[in-house]
Amino acid sequence: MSNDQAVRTVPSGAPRRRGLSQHMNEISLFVAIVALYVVFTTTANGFMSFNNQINILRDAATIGIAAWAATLIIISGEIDVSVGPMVAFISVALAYLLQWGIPTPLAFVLAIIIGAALGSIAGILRAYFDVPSFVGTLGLWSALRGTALFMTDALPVSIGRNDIVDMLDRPVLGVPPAAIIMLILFAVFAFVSRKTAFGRSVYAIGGNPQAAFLSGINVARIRVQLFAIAGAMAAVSGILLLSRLGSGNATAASGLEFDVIAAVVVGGTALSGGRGSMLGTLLGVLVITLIGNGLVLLGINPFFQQVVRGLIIVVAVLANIQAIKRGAARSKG
Amino acid sequence: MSNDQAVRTVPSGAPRRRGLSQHMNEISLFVAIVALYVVFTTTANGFMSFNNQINILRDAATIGIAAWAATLIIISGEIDVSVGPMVAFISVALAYLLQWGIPTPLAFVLAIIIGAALGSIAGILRAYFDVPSFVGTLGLWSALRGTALFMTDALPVSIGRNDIVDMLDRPVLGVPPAAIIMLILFAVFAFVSRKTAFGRSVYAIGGNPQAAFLSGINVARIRVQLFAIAGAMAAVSGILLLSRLGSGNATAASGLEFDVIAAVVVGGTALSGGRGSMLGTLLGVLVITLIGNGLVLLGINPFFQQVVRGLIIVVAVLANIQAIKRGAARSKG
Amino acid sequence: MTQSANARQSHPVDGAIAALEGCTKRYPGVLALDNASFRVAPGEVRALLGKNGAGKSTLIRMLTGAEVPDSGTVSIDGVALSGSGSARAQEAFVRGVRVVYQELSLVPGMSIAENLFLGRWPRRAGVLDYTGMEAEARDAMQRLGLDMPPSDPVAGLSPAERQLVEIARVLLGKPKLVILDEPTSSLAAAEAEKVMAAVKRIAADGIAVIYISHRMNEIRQIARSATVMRDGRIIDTVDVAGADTREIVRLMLGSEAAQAAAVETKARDKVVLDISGLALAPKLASVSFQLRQGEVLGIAGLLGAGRTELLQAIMGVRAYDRGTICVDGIDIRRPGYRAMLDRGFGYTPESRKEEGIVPLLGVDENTVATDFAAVSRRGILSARRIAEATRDVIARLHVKTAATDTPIGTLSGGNQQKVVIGRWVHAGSRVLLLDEPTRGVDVEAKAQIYTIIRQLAAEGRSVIFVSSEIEELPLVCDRVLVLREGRLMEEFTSPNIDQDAVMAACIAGH
Amino acid sequence: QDKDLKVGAIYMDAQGFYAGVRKGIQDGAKDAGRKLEVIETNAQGDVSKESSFIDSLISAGVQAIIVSPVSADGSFRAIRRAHDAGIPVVCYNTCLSENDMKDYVSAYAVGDPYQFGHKLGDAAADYFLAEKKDAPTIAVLNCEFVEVCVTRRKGFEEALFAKVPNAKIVDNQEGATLDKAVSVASTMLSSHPDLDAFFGEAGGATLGAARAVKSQGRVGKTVVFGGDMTTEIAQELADFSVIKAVVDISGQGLGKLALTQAINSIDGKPPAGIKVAYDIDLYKSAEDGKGWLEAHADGIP
Ligand SMILES: Nc1ncnc2c1ncn2[C@@H]1O[C@H](COP(=O)(O)OP(=O)(O)OP(=O)(O)O)[C@@H](O)[C@H]1O
Ligand SMILES: Nc1ncnc2c1ncn2[C@@H]1O[C@H](COP(=O)(O)OP(=O)(O)OP(=O)(O)O)[C@@H](O)[C@H]1O
Ligand SMILES: [Mg+2]
Ligand SMILES: [Mg+2]
Repeated sequence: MSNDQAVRTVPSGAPRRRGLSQHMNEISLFVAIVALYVVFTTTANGFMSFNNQINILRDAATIGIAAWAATLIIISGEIDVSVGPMVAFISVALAYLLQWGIPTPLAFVLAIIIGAALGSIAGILRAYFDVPSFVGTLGLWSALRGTALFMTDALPVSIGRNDIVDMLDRPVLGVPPAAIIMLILFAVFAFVSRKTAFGRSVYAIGGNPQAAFLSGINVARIRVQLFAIAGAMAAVSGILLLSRLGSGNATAASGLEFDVIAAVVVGGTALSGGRGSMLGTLLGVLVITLIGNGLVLLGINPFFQQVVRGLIIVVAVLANIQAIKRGAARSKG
Repeated sequence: MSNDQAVRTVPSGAPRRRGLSQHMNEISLFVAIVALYVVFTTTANGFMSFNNQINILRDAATIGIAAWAATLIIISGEIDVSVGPMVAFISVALAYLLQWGIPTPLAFVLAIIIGAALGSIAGILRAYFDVPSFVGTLGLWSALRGTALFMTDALPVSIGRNDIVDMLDRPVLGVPPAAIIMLILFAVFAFVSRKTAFGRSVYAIGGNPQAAFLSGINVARIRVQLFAIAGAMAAVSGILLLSRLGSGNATAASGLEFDVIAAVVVGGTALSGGRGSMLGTLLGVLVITLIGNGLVLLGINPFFQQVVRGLIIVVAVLANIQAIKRGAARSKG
Repeated sequence: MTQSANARQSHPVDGAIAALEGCTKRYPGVLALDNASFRVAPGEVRALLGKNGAGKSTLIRMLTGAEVPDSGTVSIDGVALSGSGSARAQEAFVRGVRVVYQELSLVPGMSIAENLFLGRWPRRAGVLDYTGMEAEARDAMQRLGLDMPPSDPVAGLSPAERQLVEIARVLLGKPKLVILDEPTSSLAAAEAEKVMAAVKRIAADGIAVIYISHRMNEIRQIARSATVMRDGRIIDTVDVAGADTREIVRLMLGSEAAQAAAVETKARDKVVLDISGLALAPKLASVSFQLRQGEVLGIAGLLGAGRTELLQAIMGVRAYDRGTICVDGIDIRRPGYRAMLDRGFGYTPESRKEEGIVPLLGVDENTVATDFAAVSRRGILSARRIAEATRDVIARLHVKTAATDTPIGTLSGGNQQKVVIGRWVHAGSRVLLLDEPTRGVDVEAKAQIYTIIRQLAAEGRSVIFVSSEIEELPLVCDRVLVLREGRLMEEFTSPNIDQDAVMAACIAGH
Repeated sequence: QDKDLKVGAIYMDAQGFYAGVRKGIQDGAKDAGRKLEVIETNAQGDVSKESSFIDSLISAGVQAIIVSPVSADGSFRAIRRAHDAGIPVVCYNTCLSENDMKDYVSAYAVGDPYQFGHKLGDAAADYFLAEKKDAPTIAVLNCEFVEVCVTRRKGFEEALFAKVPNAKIVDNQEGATLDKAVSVASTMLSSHPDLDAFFGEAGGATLGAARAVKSQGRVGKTVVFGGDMTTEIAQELADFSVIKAVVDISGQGLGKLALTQAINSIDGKPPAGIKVAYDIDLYKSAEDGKGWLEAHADGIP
């Protein structure tokens, strides 16, 4: 049978199937995470230490916060490849704001506004000028990285002593604030995606933009909002990055967009839009982060780590697709 | 009025429109190229020199050869982000083959076979296992760059003296062989895309895969072939890279995939598949290459060049879309 | 007749060009084909009847090799199909099976000629022969009375023209079995006539035809026998001439159908929508009419008359050139789509699949998308309210669905259409613009949709009902206007809506 | 000597070091009383880009090219083309192999990467001896996708093992950018809970290691030795709780030197031995750190 047929049978077909196949996706990811834990606990020194678990959380925050917004964007049928440069740019911009003596909380707010404004450029280009989001965000990717490097000459922008910024990097009862913020934002996004008109509209737009428009959903506005939100989330990541590094760095977060998209896709969200879940992305973020952490602990040659990462992303998506298919087949009877 | 409506009216609408709108796309690119020539000739010293024109051709070859195949892939509704690492990997693999004393022509053939085989992995994953090509080629991207770095420790793999390889870098009547190969391949691809069943099937698959399948087109096989061809073209680029650098380099061609996709998209090929032309891509390659060359000659701050590139890609696509729309509107009356 | 007799001789055995033996096909959760046996002889026009989801299209996909049965055999021209994937489809094609699928299977970006030969482009020395292809294409199209240049892209064609191109496609080459899956569902009466004339010609050449349609009058015109399907099973094959429509419908439904009564109209005065001088080049020259509260206003017209454009212009999804649109007596100038929704308008597009539904989402979300606020509390969606609102719509519009959150893509066309109308009931719209709401919908669902529309009108809503099936206009409309040459030419008022007169008004001057 | 001067400068990648080089080149021109037009590009660590840039610079008609080649073997053809076109090439920081250098390069402003590593290894060894650790464990944060970094590590290891033969390199991972370095260093601290020191091969690695040591609460247990001064590294050194020694080649100084050599080469007076040594500075006390901060108030290294 052709795959086209196969693909087609997944979305259509039996009622109540949606529940199970979504299940299958998340179950298979959960199994993968357990397997990774077992493997790394037995082979990698220090993997299970409290400290390392916290490190994993902290690393997960970098990918996760951006990935929540990216999930919505991908569900809506768009893509955002500008995350990495956006995070770096915001960390630089924020560092300058702080250098200019703007009060820290105000500077944070400004950073988030800047992020949202920059993100909405791509959104406006997509929504009102039909520029594909891949092109718009690719332009941002290049322009933001370039601007950040140009402004700083690739030198870190020091912010000196700043208690509020430092606080953001100081663990609360052992848990780093970045991880807490990530989890709070996860809850917010999971809620928004399932319980608000905005969230459901995103699914509708991804599933059939024309039908969504004719149902009275303000497609253009939601598209702009999605990219503004993505920009704002990148700004939050940028703030946390600044607090972790103690300086604004134009070269930071390089390749983050790949990790973010990989996490979303591994989490079972379809690049073609209309389908996906926050929980899947959470698990996807964990898979990506665990692999990164475990391979470093194992002392694997860093170049070889890239090979392993590439393979694992493909295998994860492959297994996921097969699991969904099998789940669909089983519910046949 | 909603943009969705606007989008929809482009493909639908009055007959005979395609001729003009395709026209509009290529005309607007041509105007852009002329404008770039005028601007750079007047501002950048040495831009019009014969040598520099040859440089532009040579640089165009790096992007172009990969872009021809990428155009077909994007027309078929897929994407390939593995170009850069593929080129670097092949240059390294070829260097090893030559080090092992394999006769040069045989080594070239082997390199092309390796490229095609690696490419077809992504194709098979897409065609038979429903792994989105973005994921499959992202996996290759990571795995190939990692393998190349791992094998070479990021050191160049020298091939010593090799007359055939050197010949590939020696201009023929002032024109570098890379440029000649690029133009020959362009002719081949332009012909294939317009005059063969394979080429038309690619358009059909991109426009309506279900219909293509139902009319007996072997969709799966063509998808595999497309990625194999892309791998082979990357191998050709890899061979030329080796001849230019005199060694296999795992770090080379970084970010080439972005330039290639940008060239194709600037050339008017829709990322959603089904629409695009080789001539458009040729013009897109020229735009991207000219900008790169001109900015260097102007001595613009290298970081700022990135900003300009990002802006120009977006503006080019934006102008293109507007030109097509205007062309459509005009042909309406 | 001699021709078909000759053809019959070349098929010994039992004279069947295509045969299904005990075929079963299961889709996840559905038994789409249940031990079905079916055969069709050369020169025969066989109608295939059944409700939405009865398994007609599935049976077709068996014959064309597009799908492999779970059990049973499919033989074409006496030889069983083997293989799978595109090879199987190719096999069936080589044996002479041609099909117009229910879903449009054209590639919009390619030219008409290329679409006609899709995947089988004529080649000369490996190179596509465009000249020969376009010449042949022009011939094939002329047979259907189409005169667009074959080098035009399909994207520029109207849905109806696309359908005709698909029909032209099956006439190419040497077909032995031509299958038409609802070929006229997007065509107005006059074009449907063209198709039926073509079908008759095909059959006269000794080619077997399988014809699927929900329009009984077409079937009576061209088919001698009809196979009725229900729930994936073949129920019976009846002689069309000998069976009356009620009997056939009873076989399809497994029960008696509710008969749609003709409309009783009463005088109405409040004008909710007043259009005057609306122009939109090149289709609409000057359209003026009034829509009153509680009225169902039918708009008839030929294919391409501009009915869709008219509705789209009113709704603000398409810019118009001139004219005024007054809602409740207020000139609204340039309408915007969402502003029109706010004024209490609702619009269902003519292509349900492309523009009507979000297939992956449930019936519930496809319903409440028009008004999320009504099912929210303090901006948060309430699962209970969504379910209630959906159940409300399901009950009022008799939607057949397993649950409120069943993905709408899995429902039959008729039920999808009811949800698409139902979402405006949920939104409380008082003026509904329905573009071909019964397209591709089975008899039972059609009758239900008529009832629904009448009920909505009785509640004081106003409806504009665009339909290409003239026979249904008298069943729903208080008034019918005929759109021709860019103007509303004639008006018929219930109970004096005469099908033949409406038809004549549509084609006058042609 | 007030002629216009047009040179091409190629920086190897996006590191702050090259901001220093740029300033050095500009100051150098000012010092020489020349009006300078400099055409700059950044090879982004990619030999193929570098090769294409050099061709463009040849076309642009520059009088000399100042370049830090990405790779000894990978860059020589492009440099040969420049040489063949009669344009003197001045290497800085990195260069070609000895033979190619003789043939195609006019001058090489060198802060030898081996010496660079060696000096730091020596300082590290002294530190361990003073702390009476005769078998310290050390983890490396590398930038070994460029060749210099491999050489730096060789120098470091040889100097270290010469004095502290029982020292052990327990891990070596990439961490060239600051954020990557922080994350990788934190993870390394989990797998090697009794790690004694980090060696950061470049600026991002050095600072990243220091940040990780602080955030993992390992101050006083794990120390950092590293390369490349920046404002923040100097501040850390001045603090002296984590970073104990930094080795640095001043970007400004090297840039100035390279320009001087370029002018000399244009004037037909290239240095005899091609190589022109530039001092590698070792900073190994809080005072050294403060001193650097005073000397580089603008933050450009
Ligand atoms: N690809 C598929 N995947 C899953 N279920 C399918 C698929 N195709 C058809 N079905 C289901 O099989 C059943 C029969 O469908 P089929 O399309 O044959 O009906 P039909 O008689 O052609 O209806 P209609 O009149 O609406 O065209 C339906 O319940 C349908 O939902
Ligand atoms: N699927 C579609 N894709 C693009 N455009 C469409 C589609 N469906 C409808 N349209 C638009 O709506 C119009 C409807 O086409 P068609 O000529 O059949 O409609 P019409 O002029 O309103 O005739 P009718 O009276 O039959 O509705 C077309 O002009 C087209 O622009
Ligand atoms: Mg059907
Ligand atoms: Mg219509």
